[in-house]
Amino acid sequence: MAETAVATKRPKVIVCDGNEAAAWGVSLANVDMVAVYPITPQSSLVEYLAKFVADGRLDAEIVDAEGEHSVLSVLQGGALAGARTYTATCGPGLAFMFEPYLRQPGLRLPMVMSIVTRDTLTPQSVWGGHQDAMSVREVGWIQIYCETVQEVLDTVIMAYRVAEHHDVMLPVNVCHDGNYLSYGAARVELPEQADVNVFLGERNVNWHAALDPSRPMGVDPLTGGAGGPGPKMFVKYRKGHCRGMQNALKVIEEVHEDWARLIGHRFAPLIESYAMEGAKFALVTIGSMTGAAKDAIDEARARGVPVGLVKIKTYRPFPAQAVVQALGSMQAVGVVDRSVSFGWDCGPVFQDVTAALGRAAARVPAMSFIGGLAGADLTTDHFARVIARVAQLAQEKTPGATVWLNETD
Amino acid sequence: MQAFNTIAFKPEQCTGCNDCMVACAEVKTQTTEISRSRIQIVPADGGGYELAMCRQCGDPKCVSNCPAAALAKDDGTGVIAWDGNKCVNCLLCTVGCAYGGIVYEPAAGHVVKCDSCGGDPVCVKACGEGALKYVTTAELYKRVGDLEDLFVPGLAGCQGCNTELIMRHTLRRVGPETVLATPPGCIPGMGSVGYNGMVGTKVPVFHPLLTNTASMLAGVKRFYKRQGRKVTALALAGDGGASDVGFQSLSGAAERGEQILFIVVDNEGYMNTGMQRSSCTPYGAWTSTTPVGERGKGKTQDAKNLPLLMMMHNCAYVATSSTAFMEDFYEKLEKAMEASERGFAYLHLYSPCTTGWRFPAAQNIEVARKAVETNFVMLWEFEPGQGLRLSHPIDRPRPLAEYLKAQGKYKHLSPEQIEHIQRSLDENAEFIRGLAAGGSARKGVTLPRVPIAPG
Amino acid sequence: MQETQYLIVGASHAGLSALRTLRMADSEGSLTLINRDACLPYSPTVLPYVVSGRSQPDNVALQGEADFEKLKVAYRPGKTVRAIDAKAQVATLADGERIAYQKLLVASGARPIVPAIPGLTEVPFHVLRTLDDAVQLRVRLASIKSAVVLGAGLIGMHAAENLAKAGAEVTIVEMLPHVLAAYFDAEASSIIERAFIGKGVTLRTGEKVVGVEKTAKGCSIKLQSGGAIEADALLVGVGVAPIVDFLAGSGVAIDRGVLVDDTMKTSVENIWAAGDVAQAKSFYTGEKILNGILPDAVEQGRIAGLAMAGDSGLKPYPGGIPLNTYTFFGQQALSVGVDGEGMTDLEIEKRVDAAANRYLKIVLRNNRLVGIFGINRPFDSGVMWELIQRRIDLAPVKAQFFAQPRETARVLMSRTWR
Amino acid sequence: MYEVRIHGRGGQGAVMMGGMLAAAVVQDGNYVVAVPSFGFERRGAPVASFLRFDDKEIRQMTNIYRPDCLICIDPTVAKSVNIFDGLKVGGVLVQATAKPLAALTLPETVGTVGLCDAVSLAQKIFKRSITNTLMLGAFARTTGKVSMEALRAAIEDSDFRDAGLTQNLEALDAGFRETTVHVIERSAAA
Repeated sequence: MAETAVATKRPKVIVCDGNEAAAWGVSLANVDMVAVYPITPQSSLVEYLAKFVADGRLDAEIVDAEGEHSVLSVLQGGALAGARTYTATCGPGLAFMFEPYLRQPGLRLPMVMSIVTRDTLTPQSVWGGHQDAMSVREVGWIQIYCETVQEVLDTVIMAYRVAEHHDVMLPVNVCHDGNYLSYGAARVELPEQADVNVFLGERNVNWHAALDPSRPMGVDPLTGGAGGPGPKMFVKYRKGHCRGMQNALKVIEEVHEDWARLIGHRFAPLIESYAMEGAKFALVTIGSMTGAAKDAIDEARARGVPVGLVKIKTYRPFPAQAVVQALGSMQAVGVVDRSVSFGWDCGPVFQDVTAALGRAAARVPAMSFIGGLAGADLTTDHFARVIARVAQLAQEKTPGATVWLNETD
Repeated sequence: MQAFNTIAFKPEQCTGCNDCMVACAEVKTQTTEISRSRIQIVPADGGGYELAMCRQCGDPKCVSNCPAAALAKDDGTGVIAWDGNKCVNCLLCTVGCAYGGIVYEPAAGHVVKCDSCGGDPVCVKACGEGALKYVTTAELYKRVGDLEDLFVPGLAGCQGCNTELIMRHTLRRVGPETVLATPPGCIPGMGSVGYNGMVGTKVPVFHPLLTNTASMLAGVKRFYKRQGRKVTALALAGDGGASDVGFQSLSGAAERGEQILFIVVDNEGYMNTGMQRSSCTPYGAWTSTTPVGERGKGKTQDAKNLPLLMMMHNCAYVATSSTAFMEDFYEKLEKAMEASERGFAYLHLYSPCTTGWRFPAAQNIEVARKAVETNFVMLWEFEPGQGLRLSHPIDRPRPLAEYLKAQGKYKHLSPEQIEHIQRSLDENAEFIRGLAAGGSARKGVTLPRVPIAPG
Repeated sequence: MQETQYLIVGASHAGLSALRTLRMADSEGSLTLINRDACLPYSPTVLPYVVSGRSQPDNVALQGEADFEKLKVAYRPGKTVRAIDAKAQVATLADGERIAYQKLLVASGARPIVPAIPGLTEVPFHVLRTLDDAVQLRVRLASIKSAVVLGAGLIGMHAAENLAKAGAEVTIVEMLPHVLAAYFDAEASSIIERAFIGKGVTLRTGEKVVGVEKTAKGCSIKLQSGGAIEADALLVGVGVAPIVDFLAGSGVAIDRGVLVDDTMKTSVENIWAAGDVAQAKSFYTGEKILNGILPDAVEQGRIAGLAMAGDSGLKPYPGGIPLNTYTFFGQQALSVGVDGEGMTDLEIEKRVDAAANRYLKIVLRNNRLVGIFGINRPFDSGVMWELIQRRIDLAPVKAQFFAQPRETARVLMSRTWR
Repeated sequence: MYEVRIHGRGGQGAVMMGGMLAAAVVQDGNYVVAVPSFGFERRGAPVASFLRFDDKEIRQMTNIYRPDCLICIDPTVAKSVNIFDGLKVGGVLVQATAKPLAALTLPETVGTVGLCDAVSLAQKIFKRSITNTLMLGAFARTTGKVSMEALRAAIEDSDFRDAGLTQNLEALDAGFRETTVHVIERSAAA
């Protein structure tokens, strides 16, 4: 409808890094309450938030909590009173936050939290990597991974629509890569506040879990046990949570579509298929590594190599159907992870991709590539090597052991 | 039965000026002979003052003892009235009075007693020190008695547990515009938050984690404040969750001056889950994780003094209370409620556990009282700029043994252990008294700054 | 047949105390209160003052009809119980009416002892236990010229004082060597005796009456030591005995009174006893004693009420402590506890100022108060009673306590149970 | 796509310079990606910052290993790290130095050199050796890849205030003005 009108708007353009972009997203999303505790590489994000509040740009209650555990606890309290909330953390901070973190989705409390991804200890490290976010992938939060600075800003806003959607009511982690996206700056178009207001609409509070004296209730009584109504009730909550996660797949698509229509920025909602037309084999990537991978694909394609790429944007819920559809007929797939699935000796995204293909009875030879740990770079050269190895796999159909991309850098 | 006003006396505030007695004598005898006053302030040896006067008892023995029906408790005012036309001067009423409140006055030729001056006692008005007050426990109970009990009937506490008393009284007073946090422990265990869809309160209530009560309440309060709604953020937490894993969030919220009314019910351990030790468990106490055996002789460390730690956060209000002294608790609760609109208010309420401390259920208040009267726990309050004040000083403590012997958890103590406890008790008492001395001089321990929540 | 949950026999202090307590503990259970007097309940203690005219007979009721209505009690004045069938739980009244009860309190009190003195029953004499007794004596008072009072207990002493004030020539005859021997030692009694002698009363202590004869004027009382006293009125006040005859055959164990345990329960299920009729534990010796004093009747009634209602607030009876207050000719005598006769390790502080009629005796045992006695030396008898009962350690304040018992006790009270 | 690597020492503002240059490039209508190197940026330690720009969207968020241009805002950092690593053949060096070209040891890959005595100029303008805005001018002069108008706008948009802003604008101009550009002719074989 308003496509043309959008096209004529002259967007306000700034150059900023991903941390600032996230703060801009928070500011535009009319967040009521933020709680902050600094941790590398997230620190500048909360500094931006504090500055935005100090400058009056962001009209939010800001709480300088004494640690991440309290950061999320304060926001849980705020959300139970009806607030739209935000915070960001990573690595050790996320680990410290884990106790209230586990609780947020079970309470069906919508919120958005950025994970400025960081490799987990130990070895002691302060640099980026997906190990932190991947370690919490199974606890019931929605997880979305960004590729670009612009996508960080836009996704933070879109995530509120997803989180607060009636059919979802779950918290969302918007993940952006520590170092490369946290500090990497790029040209960013700022959406108009009025457009964002139209897009987000009224805050949608979960009144089934609320602490309001005008409608008193006991929130989260002890539930379960053997006998009585407990087991049934517990299953009901768990199934509801699962249903919310699955509903999110459709909602995320709708929200991205709406965003494109209203704001004019179009991002792939679940997965992005790149150069998949005519591709005989494919790479799977996640996060900021994707840019270099796309350049490497272009270069290979120019040489006539039939390779395509699938980027995972929404990782939880896992878009299994879309993945199978994109990759089910490939001759080989190489999945590049920025983290490790201990015990499987491969990357976690690789696990999910192969599980989805396996469940769909699609027999696609696949190999796991792990790179970019602890701030290491994943360049076009690395992806050229991946493409070559997957091309070989497409020929020989005999997957090799996991390849550690930075092993010989 | 109705509750009524009586005249309450705070010995620690009495200077022995006799103004009350002079005022009474003037009104009742038209003389200034303080010996004829119906309020008698008695100087105690070693300093301080005590009181003898009619308490206008609820079930007065003086009335029951009167053979001539000359004494009667007025249904409307609660005052025990003496009828000179019926009195036969037999003095049996004086036998019934344990307070020296009805005595034979030779000059009058009959017994005399306080009549509360028709509801406006001159002695109270004459007292310039705040030692006499005409609002007392009875008045508080009367006022609070009309308030709605915000817990449902039938909370599942152990027999004789004081915590239910605390919960009901506190919530009645704090009122329905409250969000209540009860972290895992005895209080939710009694069913306040409930089980499988049931709930035990009439105000919004939740289990925070054991670790984050203060933080979650901070979020609740901040948002309501932002919306311009006056909602009390109230915590009823156990000592374990507050002093151990929850201490970080408690300390952080106190430092930030979050506007929370945080009440710790201290039963000296994790009594809900099988009586494990907490850092508030006292030295020598048996718990299921400091058991008594061939080698083990109970806890080997002293208790963490949580209220003192909170005082050092310079909270808007910090006080200790005991279930054996409910009037004191009410006064502090009022102050804490008021302070929680300015900053962090902390109440530490000592509450013996019949089950975990091993004493008969009927003994609970008695054990609580002994704790105070032996100085094992001390009742005080702190306000920034005012310092620490003892609200119920015990100058002549009862022997510690009376307290220890009342509880099975100390049954095994060796003389050396008792000596250790006595020494710790003495050191603590001296320390607190030192703080109080500094406080009353409006200097010393007062801290420079009151944290106020932003906005 | 009337059925009642609680049946209280006797409407004096013990019965009324039980009644109020029961209502506090059980607001609904049906209650029946039987009074042998055909009037509202009154206290025997007030009778001397009815005699003296200080109290009007129609103004001494301890409870009125309105109170009974409020307490939801069926009040049955002028009824006496003839028998108790403990098995069937039925009380039979003198008029044959039967009342089925679930729980019974025997608070039937005591009646005056009439000593076995030859000729006594042949002459008119006064006793003072009922309001009728008091009114009769009151009516005669002005016309009595001379009187003999048998017994120098409280009843006798009050009667003697009233008679003396009315202008009669009064002689008190007492077997024991001094008056009020149950409460005071000889030294204290002598102060009281002096006051009576000063008012013209003749005291014949250590004396026994061996016979009574009717004379034209009234009667002649023969004394063991020889001689006789002529008087136109005779008052017998040698003591009282529990009224237990109606319990014959009920199975309730009786010694001098009805034997009760620390909850005032008798030997029979669902029957309690309190007040002058009960024989309960002594605070000092643990033996079962008759402690016929008003405050103890109130306390026993309260305990019985709680026990009957099954109230968990019941605390066992601590044991009876003798005490009394006595005013005579405008002077005051107080007696709380015992003077330690037969006890060891006593510490006694005694201060007597005979000229000023002042007397004080404090008895301590192992630094605990055992008894305190004073004449014209005021102290708070209620506070002292508590000190005894609570066994408060007086060691730290002993010197002050001896010097200023009232003030020191008040400080202790204020600190200990304020 | 044009790739620039900035070398300096912690505290000199190499990262900030990357940000300002990125803003200016965008102002000129181009796309940009700027990535700093990550580490513990203590004062005085060698640091690098990476910047690539193009007239179309840039996708690679990586460090730069084969730069088209090196900006070295510190005269001595080349002694600590091999700043020339990966420089494309015929690449550009914009160097803060008081030395003449002849006194510099340059690898064969260097094609164009812009020299600016930024430290001396900074001492005059700031009384301190802050060289980043000076070197922005030097970069503009040497490469012509960014307009001075865009750089001025970027500096005005940054956090500089009052006197600081004036000084930095002055430094930008001085850097542009006082830079000498040398094109080194080499045999194709080199």
